[in-house]
Formats: sequence, C-alpha cells, structure tokens
Amino acid sequence: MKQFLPTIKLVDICKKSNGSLILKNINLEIPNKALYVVLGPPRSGKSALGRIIAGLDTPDTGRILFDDQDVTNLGPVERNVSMVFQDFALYPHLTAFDNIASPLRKLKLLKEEIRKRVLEVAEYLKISHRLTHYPSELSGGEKQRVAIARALVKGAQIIILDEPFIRLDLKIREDMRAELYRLQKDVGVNIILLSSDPIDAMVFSENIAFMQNGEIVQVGNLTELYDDPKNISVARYIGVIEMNFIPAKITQENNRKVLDTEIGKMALPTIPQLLEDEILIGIRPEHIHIGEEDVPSHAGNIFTFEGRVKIAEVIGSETIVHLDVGLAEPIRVLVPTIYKKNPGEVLKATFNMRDLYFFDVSGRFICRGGDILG
Amino acid sequence: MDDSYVEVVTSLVSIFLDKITKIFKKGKTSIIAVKDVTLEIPEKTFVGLLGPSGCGKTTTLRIIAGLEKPSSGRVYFGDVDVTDWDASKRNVAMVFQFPALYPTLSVYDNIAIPLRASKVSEQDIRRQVLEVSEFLGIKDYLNEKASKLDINLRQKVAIAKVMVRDPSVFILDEPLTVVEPKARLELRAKLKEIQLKLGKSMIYVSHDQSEVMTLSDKIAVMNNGEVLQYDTPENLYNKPRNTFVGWFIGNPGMNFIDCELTEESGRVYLTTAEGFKYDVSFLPNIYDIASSYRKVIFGIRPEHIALSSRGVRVKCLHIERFGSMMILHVEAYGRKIRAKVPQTSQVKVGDEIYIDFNKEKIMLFDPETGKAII
Amino acid sequence: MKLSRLLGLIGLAIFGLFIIGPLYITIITAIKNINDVFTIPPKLIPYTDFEPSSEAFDFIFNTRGKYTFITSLIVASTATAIALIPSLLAAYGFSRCPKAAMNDERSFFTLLTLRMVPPFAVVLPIFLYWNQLGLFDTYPALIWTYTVFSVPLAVWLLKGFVDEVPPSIEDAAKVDGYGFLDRLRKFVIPILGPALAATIALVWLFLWNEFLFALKLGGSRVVTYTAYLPQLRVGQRIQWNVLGAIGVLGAIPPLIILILFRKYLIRVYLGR
Amino acid sequence: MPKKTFSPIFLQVPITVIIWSLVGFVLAWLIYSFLYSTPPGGQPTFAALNNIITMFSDSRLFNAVLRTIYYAGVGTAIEVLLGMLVALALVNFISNSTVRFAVLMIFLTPMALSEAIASHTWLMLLTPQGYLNSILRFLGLPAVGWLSESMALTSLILADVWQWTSLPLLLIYAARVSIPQELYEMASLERLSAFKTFRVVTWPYIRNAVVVAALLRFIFMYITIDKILLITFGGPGFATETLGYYIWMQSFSYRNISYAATLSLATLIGATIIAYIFWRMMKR
Repeated sequence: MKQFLPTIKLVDICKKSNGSLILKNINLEIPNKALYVVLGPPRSGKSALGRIIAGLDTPDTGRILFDDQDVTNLGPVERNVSMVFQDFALYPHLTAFDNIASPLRKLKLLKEEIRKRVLEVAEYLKISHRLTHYPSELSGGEKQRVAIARALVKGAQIIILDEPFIRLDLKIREDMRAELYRLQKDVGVNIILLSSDPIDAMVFSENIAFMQNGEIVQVGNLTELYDDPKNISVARYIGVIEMNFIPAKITQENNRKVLDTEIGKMALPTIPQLLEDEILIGIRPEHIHIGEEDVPSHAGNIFTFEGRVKIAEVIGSETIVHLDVGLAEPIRVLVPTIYKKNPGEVLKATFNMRDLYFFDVSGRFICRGGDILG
Repeated sequence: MDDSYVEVVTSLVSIFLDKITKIFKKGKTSIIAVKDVTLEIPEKTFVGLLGPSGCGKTTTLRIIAGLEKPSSGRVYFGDVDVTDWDASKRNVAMVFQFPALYPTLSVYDNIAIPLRASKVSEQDIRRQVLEVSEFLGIKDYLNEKASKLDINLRQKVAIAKVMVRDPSVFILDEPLTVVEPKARLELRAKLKEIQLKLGKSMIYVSHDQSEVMTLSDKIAVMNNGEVLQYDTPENLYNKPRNTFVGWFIGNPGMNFIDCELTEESGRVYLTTAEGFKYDVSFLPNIYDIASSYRKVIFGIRPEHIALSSRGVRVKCLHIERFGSMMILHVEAYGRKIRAKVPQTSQVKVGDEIYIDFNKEKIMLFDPETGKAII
Repeated sequence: MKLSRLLGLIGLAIFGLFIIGPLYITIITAIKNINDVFTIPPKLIPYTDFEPSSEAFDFIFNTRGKYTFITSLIVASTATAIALIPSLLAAYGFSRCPKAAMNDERSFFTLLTLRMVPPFAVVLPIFLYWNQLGLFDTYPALIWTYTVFSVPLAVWLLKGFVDEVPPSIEDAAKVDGYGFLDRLRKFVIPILGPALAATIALVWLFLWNEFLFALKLGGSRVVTYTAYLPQLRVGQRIQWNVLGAIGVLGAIPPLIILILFRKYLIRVYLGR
Repeated sequence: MPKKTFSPIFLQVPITVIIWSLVGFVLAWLIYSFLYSTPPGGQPTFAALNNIITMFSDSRLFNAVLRTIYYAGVGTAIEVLLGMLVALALVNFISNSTVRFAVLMIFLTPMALSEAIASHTWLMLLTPQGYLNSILRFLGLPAVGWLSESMALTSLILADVWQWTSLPLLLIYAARVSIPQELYEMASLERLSAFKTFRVVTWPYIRNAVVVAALLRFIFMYITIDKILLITFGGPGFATETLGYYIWMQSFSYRNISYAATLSLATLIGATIIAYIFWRMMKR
C-alpha cells in the first residue's frame, strides 16, 4: 500500500435515494495535504457525498479519481480512506484500546506492532490514559479523540469527518478545532470536514465548498465566500450572524437615480446598468455600528438610519441588537461588548455603503458597494 | 383547600430562599444537589439561574415551585413561609423544558383548562385565551390538537397556558432549548415583553449563558449546588467574583495564568518561571496584596487584550477569523492564551508579536479559593 | 388522600392473593401424599395440617416421569439452536434492508401471521405429514415442527434488537475493512450479547411450555412433560400430587427466565 | 464496496426453507382436503360445495362460534380492565420503585407458566371435590358446581383471567410509566381533579396499550384450546365446546377430514385478518 496523498477528483457524480436526486452532478477537485471543509445546511447531501468519497456507497453515475486512478467501485479499504461518524460509532463492547486497534487487527499485523502504533496514536491525541475504558465511560471529547485515533492508526491517506463537533458542547468544541488543525498540519493527511456549522468554515478557512440541495454552489477560501458570495444562500450562511437583506427600488429623485429602501434613500454617485429596478441589498451585522463612538474613518459613504429595539441578545461577550425598521425581519446589529437595552428604545445606526452587497431579485450576486463607490 | 390561601399568594410577589439544602439519596450514596443557597428574588424582576448541567439550578427552581421539598432551609413568598405548601397551593405557573401539553386536547382547551379549574366565566376565559394567542401568534391553531403541532408551536402554547393565569411567579426551566433557532429569537423577545407587561417576577433556568444574559435583570451563577455570584449581567462580565464565573461567562472565557507577585526595585511584577514578566504596580493597593499573596492567578478576557508595539512578546499559533473580529491563539512563555482583536491581515501564524493588556480589566484571583482579589 | 391509598393497597393485596393462591395450592399438593389432597377441612399448611411427603417426587423419579422433562429439554433446546442463526440472518435483512425483495414489511407481516396461526387448525395436517414420512413419535418430527414454529418469534425479537444497533457502527467496521460475515460475527453478535441470550431464553420458554403438538406428535417414546400430564389422569384414581409435582418442576425454568429476562418480556408482544 | 455483493434475498433463504418445508405441505393439504374428500379406501370426490353447505347449516358449529365469542370476548374484557386497574394502582399507590417492580414480577408469574400447568392447577381448584369447594364447605357455605353445565365456561374464563391478566397489566404498566412526569406536575400546578387528570394525561398515553392488549388477548383466547382440552374436554355436554375444540373433535374423533380442513381454513383466514388489524395498530 504505497503511501501517497492523492488529489481527489469527483466527475459528474449523481446519486438518487428513495426516488429523489440527493446529489446533482457534483464536480469537485479536492487538493491533497489539505483540510477541506464541505459546508452546507443539514440534508444538503454532504453525508451522501462523504460516503461516496469513502467508498461506503457507489454513485449512480459519475466517477471518482484519486490522482488519475479510477476508484469509483473500490471499497474504503482499497481506497485507504477512513471516516469519523457523527455519533463517533465506537464499538460499545470493546475498550478504547481495542477500538483503535480494530483496523490493524484486520490487517493481521503482529500483536507487538499493533500495540506500538495504538499507543503512539493515543499519545498524540492525549487519550492514552483512557485506553482501558469502555466507550460508555468516556466523555464526548474523549470519544471523539478515540474515533479520530481509530481513523489515523491505519495510516489512511484520506480522513472524512462527518459533523465531528455537533455532539460536543461549546467549550470542548473550541479545543477540538485547534486539535484538528494541529493534527492536519503535523500528520499532513488529507482531511475532509463535512459540517453545517459556519464557524467550522471560519476556523478552517483555506478550502471551503458550499453545498445546498445536493449541488455545489461555490468553492473558494473564506474571504472569497465572505466578500464575493455567489448568491443569497452563500451570503446568508457564511458569517457569524446572518446577513440582513433589505429590498430596494431604483427611483428618480430631482433627476438623479436614488436607491429607495424602507430605511431611507441612498444616493449613489453612479448606478451601473446591471442594477435592475428591483434589487436586494445585503449588509452584515458586523458592518453596522450603533451610537457615535466608533464611526469608521472615510465618512463620505456613511448611511444612518433609525430603528426600535426588539431585543438586545447577548452572545458570549458580544451583543446582537435587533432593530425593528418596519421590515418583515428586524435588522441585526453586532455590538462587540455587553450592551443591554430594553425593548422599545429607538436607536441610531450607521454603516459604510462600501460594505453593501447587491443581489438581483432572484438572489444572484451582482456586486459590492465598494465596486460602485470606488 | 379554600380560596383564601390562593388570594394571599397571588398578591405576594417577592420570593426569599433561606439556607436551602437538598440531598438526594440513591441507594447508599447521597448527592448534595443544593448546598446552603440563600437568594432574594425581588418583585417584578427577571432572575436567571445559570450554570453547567448538574449544578443544582433546576432543583432550586423545583423547590421554589413546590415540586421538590428541601432537606433543610425555608422558602418564603413575601413573608409567608410556604415551605410545606405543595405546588398547587403556591399558585405557581411553570414552563417545562419539554412542552407539557395534554396531547388529546385542542390548543384552546389546553390554554383554558387552568382557568376552568378556578371558576372563571366562559366568556372571560374565551377573551383571555384569544388575547394571549393573538400576542403569541398561535391564534389560527386554536382548534388544532396539541399533539399535531410542531415543537415550536407546542412551546408557544405552553407559554400561553402560563400567561393566562394570574400566578404568584413565572417559573421557566430551560424552555427554549428544544425550540429551533429562528423561533427561539422571537420567543426570547416575547418572554421579555410578558415579564414587563404582567409585572410579575420571572425565574429562568438555563445552561445557555447568552439567553440568560439577554433576558435577566439579575443572574445567580451556580456550580456544584452553590450560588457563586448573584449580580447583574454587566457585573458578572466585568467583575467576576471567582475564576469559575470568569471562565463560564463570556465566549471564549477569561484567560488564566498562574503567576508569582515579585517586588523588584519598588515595582511589583507578575512573573512566571518561564520568564513572563509584567508590571502591575498601577493596580490599587498592590503592595499589601503582594505582601499577603505569594502566588496569584492572573485573569484577563481575550477581548481586553490588544496588539501593540511593545508589551509581552508572544508567538502566534493559530488564527480563527470571524468577519470583523479574529481570535489569536498565542503562546506567552509556554502559557497558551487567547486574544480577540479586530481583523487585520498583518498577523500570520508563526509570527512573533507583542500584546498588551487593558489596564482596568486586569484581575487577580486567590489560587486556593479562586476568589477575586482585585 | 390517605383513604384512597389504603383502599388501593387492599385491592392490590386481594389481587395478589388471587395470583399466589393457586400457585401455593399447587406447591402444597405436590408435597402431600395422595390421601391428604382433597379433605374437608382442606389441609393447607404443611406440618400443622399434614405431614409433607416426597411421594409424588419419588414417583416421578422412579418412573418415566423424569424422562419427560429430559425430552422437553432436548426438543426445546435443539429447536431453538437450529432456529437461531437463520432467524438472526433474516432479522438482519428485515432491519438493514427494508426495501429489498423478501426483506420488506409485507414479508415481515407474513411471519407475524404465522405466530397467530391457531395450532388446532394445523395439527392434523402436520400429524399426517410426519406419519407419511414414517416419523410419528420420533425426536426429529417434534424438533423440526418446533423449529418451524419458533422462527417467527425469534425473527420478531431479533429484528427489534438489530434495529437498536446503530448502522454507523457497521459503517465503521466496513471502513476498518471487515466483510459481511466478519461484521456479523465480530460486531453485531457481540453487541447484541444479552439481547441474543434473551431471545434464546424467550424462544426456549415458548417451546418448553408447548402442549398441543407434543400431545399429538408424540406417542410412547417422545413424551414431553406437558404431554405426560394427561396420561396421569387415566385410570381410576387421579394422582393429584404427581400432577402438582410435575407442575412445580415444569414451572421452575419459566420463573427463572422471567426473573432473568424481565426487561425483555414486553418485546415478545411489542417487538421493541 | 466490492462488486460481488450478494443481494439481501440470501439472508431470507434459510428461514424460508425451514418454514415452507412444513407450512407448504400444511396449506396444500388443507386446500386439497377442502376441495376433495376421500373416504377410506375410496376415490377422491369434489366436496368443496358440500363442505360449505354443511358449514353454514351446522348448528353445533354455530353454537361453538357463539361460545368462542363469549369466552374470548368476556375473558378479554375482564383481563384488560383488571390489568389496567392493577397497573394504575401499582403506579399510584406504591411509590418505591423497587418494591413496585417486585410486586409486578409476582403478578406476572402466571404468564410464564405453560397452559398445561395452569390447567391442572385450576383442575385441582375447580373439580367438584377440589380445593375451592372444600374451602367453601369449611366456611359452611354450599359447594358450587364449578364445572357444571351452566358454570363450566365461566370457570374456564376465571382460570384464563388468572393466567393472562398479566399481559394487559404488563403492556399498560409499561405505557403508564412512560408518561413524562412533567404532565402530572403540570396537572397538579393547574389544580386538575383526579378524574380530569386521568382523562387528559393518563388515558391518551395508555389507550394504545389497552387496544393492543385487547387484540392480543382476543386472538390468543380464540386460537388456544389447551384449557378446554385439559379441564373440561368440551363438556359437560357441549357447554365448553369452542370453535377450536369442535375442529379438534372433527379432526381426531369424528375423522371428518375434509370438513375439518374446511373449518381449519376458515379459522386460519380469521386469524390472518386479526393479525392484520394488530399489524396496522402496531404501526401507529
């Protein structure tokens, strides 16, 4: 089993499950020696794709290539791929040691060799003190480490993790993410992370593929997806707090074109033709500021509006203020400190029009405020 | 049970727990769920009980509601000792974690049933039920069977059941954990409005700090059955009384470094064996603290650390980018700490950078008791 | 509140008496000699009303009585053993591939109907079947009949148990390189563990208690303890104490199984 | 997945072979005997029509069916009602869960025993000079003809109630303890009366268990004839001759093979219908 780290190519992969298409001709190239995040809302086909790459399922049509070798019909063993499942899938009747050793036992290695490699991996994942315990006695974080150790021990060249953090509580998640980052850098193995949590995409920001309804919507690194989302679903999903969307119409005002919205009129110097009459403006909560203290420097393109506080939601050390401006959904504003306000108060909020995102009515991304304002 | 009891209770509003202790006996082992808790819940306030699971917050809540008898200590509604009254006599309205609705009854009957138990005329009942369901947006589900509704609607009905009654106090045991994120935000706003509108005190138990920080006027942080600190959200964040509160409140929690206080040529420094050194002479009465404490725990929140040209030299291990903010995992002389700073592209993994601490936000804790010194 | 609780407890006590009474009577009849059985006034308390005697148990152990228990043991255990592995495979199919042919819900339902088949409607054809094969009153006849009628119950129980083994564990085993038979042998069966023991016990209990087929398919050589009971009532004087003794001996395994596998008893009826 | 995966049908082959090795012959024989009757030594003649006519004009069959409906119907009603009362009493009046579970175990013992043992235990009690009568006489009360023509069927029901009340008790007890405690706490917080609490909290959760228990008990009393065969032999006269016992007599005493097969087919179809109802119930 020669040790090489292939780049994975998925060509026109389609998969049906009980009648409906869950993967619609997926074409993806996953670079080797990288931590690749496949991000998407639940039931967007991520797990199905993961199982096909792992070899647990075969696609209805399409091919999978490792470098240029067609592995479409090979099993997980022949592909030397291993997978960490959402519920860890540890064998309840075996101790942690035997769980990790199980793939090696299948390879009929010497008892001594197995013992050495298991202890080595357990040491690396800081789990060696729990090897004699059964899975039922381990904590969430420990179970996760044993599952990863089992995937690592047989020297798999590709490890697929399906929603690895969803079962861990908040505080443990932070450590496990740092752990996974360190693991990928040290061992250099290909890691594919299937996740529905945007925070994962933010932490592992180099390679992200956004998936929805069985299709790959956009591929790129975090800044590309964050600054130039392909459509509303990407813009809405990437980001700590969901982006605000404000419908807008272009109207004529004393012979100058103006963007008319619920929160006021925006005078833009030039309105490119590509903007039809009806468009959708997107503004991220972290780009809106409340009160006067931190008004951004180049004041030229500042837009201010007023809103009535619906609720000031404290998240960790920040606060999301929900301002009711007469739209169906309140405008979310991120305040980086603890900022308690009772419902009903009227507040002034400002943002720089360069930070705006413009979408057409069907949700396709057109351009950024910065592109227009120069 | 004549109605005089009930009248007495509804007019009372403040609740006082006097040295409450609860011990559960499981076979031979006995677990101290609540240890010597004294708590004053003034009227018309929204009080949160916050802490990790198993810290005794739910048991305390159930003792207030009368669903659990304390092993020792007294419970007062106003100045009436209600310790021996069972739940039905205390006229308490409670929302459970899982919506406790009568499955075969319609939504209308589920809401009306408590009123029918206390001899209210049918028109009055109809008027109140319509008013409440209007407010909670469940008006057009009134004739639906409770078991047919989805979990969000069922919890709204459970809240409606509580609102129609005129209870002595509202009690909520993690009501929003089962609700989906979208509906959770709306319900948080509604709960705050209910508390303000009906002018009754509300006791809210949750392990989710953002929910409790958002809604509560005062919060009791609990751990291992004890109340560690009972204060406003801002004070808990800025002036935690011990290391646990500092760690638990805020996301990510406070950094802690075990240091020594060493005096050197008239200045007081925080030092560690590995060479960390930081001048803290500016701290109030630092000199007599230095005399009484050899070892201290230095606490600083990640968001109170800033990049600077001088200060403490650290190595950057890992970066988590969050749109406008980013979290730097840095190593200061062998100690790992996290800093939350505005997004910049200058800092890269592996760089040697300088950080400085916000002088007013530095805290010192007693290593044995964990209590805050400054 | 106190009164209704008292009435409730008295009600439970009466029901308890109704349950334990007949059991107690069977036990004391088993340790009486024949003349003490039916007397007026009734002899209910050993040592005070009557001298307990081992007459009934001696009778059983000196005659072919004891062989009937051995026959029951052989027939029930062999049939359970034969039915176990095929039922496990079928249960695995019903649980893991509900869409595949012969593994779907309809075939699972046909198995359920086999459990509801009235024995009296099929005992004659089965009797003739073994007669034509010249196997009347032989062990293979009764064992094979019991195997056929134990399969539906075994599959019903095992399907419920295999449903509770998370499929992701088998996926993990696939990723570790284990083929189908290895996965079954090294993972599914060990994880089932106690559930497998419960299935064996409950199926065995169902066969240990069977009466109709034993009565008709057995003759003089293959006689289970249930079929032996009517033979004790032939003749002028019914040996009541021996009937009691056989009842006591026949009740011991069921009570042990009831206590050991009480958690699984409800699965016989609900499957989960 | 290596290409040569065998299809799941292989998993079902072993049990299919086992089952159809016997059931195949049984079904074929039943249908054949229903269609053709062969007198000893004679040629088979088409008898289906004749069998059906005999069936519908057989008054003894009609009475047997009535007795079966009485026996299974009344027995099921008592067992389910008594089982429910005992289950609810156990939960409401015994708070310590270990004691409650021990008492439940004692109540469940009869269902573990074989029908044969239970039949002989009740034979000792019901037989004219049996224990019941000797206790009655000891108390100065007149003896009762438990196995007399008028009482025999009811006594059999009593014996079945003793052995099988435990099944509804088990199912309803399991349903009752699965009810979340919050519902009862909510009911007490809202000061609901005991009856109203039963109607809106307890009943909705145990209703399914009651129906399933009733179905199961009815079908088992319909297909089991052990007690009749061992205690009363269908007697005295036809007092306890149920459908099953009548078919048993036709098969083994009167040797009307073709007619017995007809009746057997009819009961098989009846059992399948009830099994189907049970299956639909279970899926809900």
